[in-house]
Amino acid sequence: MQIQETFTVDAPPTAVWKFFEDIERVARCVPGVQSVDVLGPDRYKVLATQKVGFISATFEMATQVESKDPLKSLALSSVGKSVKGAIGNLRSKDRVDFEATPEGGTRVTLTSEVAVGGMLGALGHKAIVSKSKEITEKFAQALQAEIRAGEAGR
Amino acid sequence: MDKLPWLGASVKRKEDDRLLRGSGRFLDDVEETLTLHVAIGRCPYPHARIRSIDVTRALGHSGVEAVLTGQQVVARTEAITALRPFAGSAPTAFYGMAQEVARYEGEPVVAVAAVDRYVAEDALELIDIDYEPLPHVVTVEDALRPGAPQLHATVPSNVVVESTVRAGEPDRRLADATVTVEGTFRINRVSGAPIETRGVIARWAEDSSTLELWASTQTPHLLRAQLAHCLRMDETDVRVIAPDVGGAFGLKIGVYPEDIIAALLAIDTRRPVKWIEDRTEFFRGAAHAREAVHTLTLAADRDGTLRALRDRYLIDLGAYHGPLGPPLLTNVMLAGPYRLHDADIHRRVVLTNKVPMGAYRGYGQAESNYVREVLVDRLARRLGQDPADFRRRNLLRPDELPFKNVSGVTYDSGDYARGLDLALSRVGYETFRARQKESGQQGRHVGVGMSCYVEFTGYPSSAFLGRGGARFGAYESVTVRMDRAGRAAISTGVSTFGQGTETTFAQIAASLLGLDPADVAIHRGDSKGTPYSVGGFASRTMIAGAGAIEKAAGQIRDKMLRIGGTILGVDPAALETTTGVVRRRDDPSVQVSIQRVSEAAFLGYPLPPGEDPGLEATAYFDPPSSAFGYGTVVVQVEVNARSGEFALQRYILVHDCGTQVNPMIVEGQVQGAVAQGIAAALFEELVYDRDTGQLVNGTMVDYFMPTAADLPVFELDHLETPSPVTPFGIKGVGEGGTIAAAAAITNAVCDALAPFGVELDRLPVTAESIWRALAAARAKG
Amino acid sequence: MTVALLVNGRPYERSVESRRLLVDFLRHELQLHGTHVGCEQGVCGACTVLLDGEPVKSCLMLAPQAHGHSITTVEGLAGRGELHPVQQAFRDAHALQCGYCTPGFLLGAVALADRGVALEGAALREELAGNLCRCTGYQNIVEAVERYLRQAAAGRRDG
Amino acid sequence: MKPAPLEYLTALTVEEALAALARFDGNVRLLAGGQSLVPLLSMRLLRPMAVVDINRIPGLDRIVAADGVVRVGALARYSALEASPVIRERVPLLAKAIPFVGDRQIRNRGTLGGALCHADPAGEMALCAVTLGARLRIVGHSGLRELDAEAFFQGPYTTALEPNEMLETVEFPDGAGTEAVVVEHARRHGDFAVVSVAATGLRAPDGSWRWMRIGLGAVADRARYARRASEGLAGTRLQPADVTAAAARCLEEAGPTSDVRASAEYRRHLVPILVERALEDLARRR
Repeated sequence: MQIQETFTVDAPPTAVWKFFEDIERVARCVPGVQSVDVLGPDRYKVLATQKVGFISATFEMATQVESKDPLKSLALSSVGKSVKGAIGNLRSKDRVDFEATPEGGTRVTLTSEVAVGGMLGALGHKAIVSKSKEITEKFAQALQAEIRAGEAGR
Repeated sequence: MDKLPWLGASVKRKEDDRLLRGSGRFLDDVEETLTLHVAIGRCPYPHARIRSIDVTRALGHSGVEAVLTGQQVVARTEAITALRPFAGSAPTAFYGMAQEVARYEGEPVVAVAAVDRYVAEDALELIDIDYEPLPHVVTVEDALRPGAPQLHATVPSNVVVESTVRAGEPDRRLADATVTVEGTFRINRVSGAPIETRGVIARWAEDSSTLELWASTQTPHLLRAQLAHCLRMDETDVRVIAPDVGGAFGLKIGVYPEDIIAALLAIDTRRPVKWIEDRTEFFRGAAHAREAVHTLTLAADRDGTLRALRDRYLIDLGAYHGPLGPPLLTNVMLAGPYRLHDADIHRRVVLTNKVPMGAYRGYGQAESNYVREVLVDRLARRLGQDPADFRRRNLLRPDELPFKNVSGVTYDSGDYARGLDLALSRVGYETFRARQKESGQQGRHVGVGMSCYVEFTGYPSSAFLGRGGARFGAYESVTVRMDRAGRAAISTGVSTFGQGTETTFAQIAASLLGLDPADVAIHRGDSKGTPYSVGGFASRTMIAGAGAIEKAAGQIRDKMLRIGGTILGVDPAALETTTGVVRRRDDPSVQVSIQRVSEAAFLGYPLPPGEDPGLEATAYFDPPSSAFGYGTVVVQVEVNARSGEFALQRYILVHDCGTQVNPMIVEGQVQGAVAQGIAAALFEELVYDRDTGQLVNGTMVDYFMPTAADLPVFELDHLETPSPVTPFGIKGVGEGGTIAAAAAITNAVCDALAPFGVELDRLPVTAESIWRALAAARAKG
Repeated sequence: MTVALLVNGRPYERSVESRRLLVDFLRHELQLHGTHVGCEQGVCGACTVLLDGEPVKSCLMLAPQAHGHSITTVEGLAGRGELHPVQQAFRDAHALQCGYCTPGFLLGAVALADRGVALEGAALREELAGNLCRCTGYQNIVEAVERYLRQAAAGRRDG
Repeated sequence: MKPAPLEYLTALTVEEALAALARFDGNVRLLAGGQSLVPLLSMRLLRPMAVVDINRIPGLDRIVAADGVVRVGALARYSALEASPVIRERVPLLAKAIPFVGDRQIRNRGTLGGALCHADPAGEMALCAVTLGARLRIVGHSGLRELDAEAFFQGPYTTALEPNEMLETVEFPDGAGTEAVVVEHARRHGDFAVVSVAATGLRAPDGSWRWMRIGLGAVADRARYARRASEGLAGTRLQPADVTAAAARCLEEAGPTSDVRASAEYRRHLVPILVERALEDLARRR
């Protein structure tokens, strides 16, 4: 299922793009993230725990930058399996699009497509549908806060 | 030959006593000491490359004896062969385990053998598998799209096989016909879903260095042949035993990957190895069925004479060619019971990243009946004719049979119109049509729908199958042996999975030997000690089995008459066997017990000169041609035109399966098949998410098998037109009930909503699908 | 941990792993194979046994939960002697084919008779909706249970 | 699949249960009926370190009518509620809803408390609790607290219960003399609802309805009390116009999602139809 969140930041695209180049900081905005390790250029290992109702699972994901179009868009893809809690695996494609706004800020559109497989996918389907929306919303809010903090600090 | 005493008798079943007491012996009830239990790790993705498997932690887990990976399986075994491949099918190497690439969610990737299933599953979680998900396709349309991911290098553009069957001049007929209708129909992917899942126990017999395999199977001998081939063993060194089987419905035919896995683990560990399929594995491993997309065209003249048929259809095969293969009878039975000489049937079998497809009660006949009978109703409506009248005009008359249909098979006998009229009279069709207009006012719409079918039962001959490349014959075989107590024992390779063969076989043998069925024991399902057998499927067992028993028991009866003649000093020609004795036909007081005769055979005295001792015969019977049952289903529904909700008010089936060996068992088979027909028509569907490629409802909670509260009372009636081409005029009956349900219900709903011009063209029929069809009809205006 | 319970009137005491499902305990610890596993997801009812006289799904209970309770399985109906009236009713009505779901239905019907309810038709079908059958289409099962409940009710009246 | 290893504890008192809950830093589950819990253990979706069997705690399954309310213990089995004259007369909505839950076997073991804590958005018990405005008494180390049903349910399978708390009693208003109806569309008998509507009200002597409470199930991330629709019917005689207005208001409260049982659009289409069906059923009652 595909979910989209949009928010604007009153920092110019150049600043926002600079933030997004630091994938580690981006990954830290993922709700429930515990650790982010660099595996190689544009490849990361992200450990994140998600709680859906009573089901909880800790996913170890290999995240990869699929495409970078400076100041315009960034695409990531992740594949992972649960290492603790409910058995399941996760695939997600996340795309971030940037657009300068007339007031000099940047409109950021986050599009993510999450597929949860294995037992968790089969049975957690009902709960996951509403949960993914919440995860993406929180991810967007965390990004927004992180960018603004970065801006203020500059 | 006077009428056989036990033929047509509703004898209570021999199988019942042990099953009712709970002392039936199903696969998981077979327990041996030192047995290891297998848990199988399965690919969670619809399509993925397996980059690495690390089993070290699992091997170290206490209680784990062995771990098996795809690399070992592929190295040590052959790919699974297909029992009934379509001619010209491209190979899809289906091994016991995926090695580099897994092609459907659920494909085995690793297996653990441990002291018990709980420990084996704990160990599975310690195995790290690095998957690289690959692009997938879960619809036939996506699989055929240019640039679609190719599942097998050996199968260009994902089309395993393509075929065309033509008869007459379809193109000219279609062009000349005054009325043509066309429809595209989507048939749902379903599962036979017996209450007992699959299971296997493999044991390496050290003493005889042979492999013993207990399996929940309908075809012990075919499984034995296929498994031996996969394991690169001679068939002589493999024995398959089918204990009681908890339902099968076509899904437990042939060898499965798990049989190969269990066998390898047993050979490696030198201990019995048991795998019991749990229900989530079942929905991702046991054969799925029926999914197809048909674009059908029918043409008729102004007066309602059916002229031609053209069908373009795609079968969704799943990721591999399974142990049996896709349904073949869709092609063969598409024309149904109608007088049609011109047809063009084009079929493509397409690969998708889903569980491989196999047979399910009807093997293509429910699919072809659905598309034809729904379009026949639309054609009749287009011509302004009553659907019943249109059918009466086009149904083959008894005098036109035997009739060779457009696909080349010959219907033997039957009175198709009488079946239709009988069913319509039960629903009070004439008066119904009148009342229907008046009751349509308050938003409640009542409709009657019908569907006529001819059913292909049994195979026409081993030659027919052999010419088609089948890896099994059409015959069946039995060994009949008397014992000193004067009782008989039948040894058959046909296992017991609910169809009542133990009882019906005993009835036929008893009738021929002059015994009571209670005096006929049945040894079944064990490839050791039974003659080569094909097994229980395709509504063939009764036909072929009865023929084999007739020959074997006949030989024994004749020998008993000769021995009786010697003991009584009477010409054997004047004797008969009946009620446990051999006696003079014209003077019953001159008699000798069958027990005494049997004892003579085993003492070797007194015997006619030159007669060998013993009273035993083995016989094979190859049916000369298949028999065609037929019938009509008439359904009455009431539909709420606002919500789409509907009630199945009446379900009437009139069928003809020729001579009935045991009417009680026949009725049970028909009721069970009707229930599965309604289940696939209204409730069940295996749903794959197109984006993620995953099976969305792979549990019993979300796969809606109907309960007793979901099904109506079925009103059954039958005609009995013996077949001229089978032993005792028997026709198969196991599958008939499933064939016409979907079309009859669809036609009834469309009839109820005729004022709105509603057309339904996908299964299952649900309240939501009716609501959407109503909205579509309104949009069309 | 140890589990002490009555099964078909006989006392048993076994040590059992706390995670073991009750149905596995009955089948593989006590070798009572008449209770069957169809789904382990609480839907098919093939694992139905009587717990203190009431039908429950033994795949939905952990073995330790049965401590101190009395369980009836299909093996407790007839033992080695004559068939129980409910078994005879199923035999007479051809209410079983493969027999895998039959023990679950038999015990459900016995509990109904013990509650003294002579249900029939739609009400009975709802009461039996916790047991799936794939072979019979339910019609003969409903008839068999109807006949058995009428017999049981009559038996109570005369007894 | 088989459950992962776990410890099995038996609590004989509420205090013992709470003590056990505190021991495994939240990674522990209470085992009452187990009809939802055990399949989740078998499929290893839930992997608690321990389960605490509370079935042997005496007095937790009582059904008591007193001072204007009916108190039902969290361990009350569905079958007991189904057979209870107190429930039939004083909480008729519950009596009407229970036959929709699972099947006889499940109702013999499943408990009211277990259903409410499981908090399935399509669950009939949660629907009744919200529709009736039940109060839930929760016990924890820091003593007792009470919550309205609407505050108790917070999302799909998510409630206000803290890891070391336990639901003890559910208090329903005494509904003696009220009328009640539950209408549900499901794909199969005993299945989770595609859409479910609960309605209950008290008729005044003059035939008008003093109050009416409508609840909607399976059309949001939790059971929903349709406040505006309910309040709009107070004092009316459930005339067709009143019924249609209430149905439209209920639709405003619904925010269904799509799943294998039905699409969101079809659920939205069904809401007013089932609300009208429920209210027409009550209107016909004399």
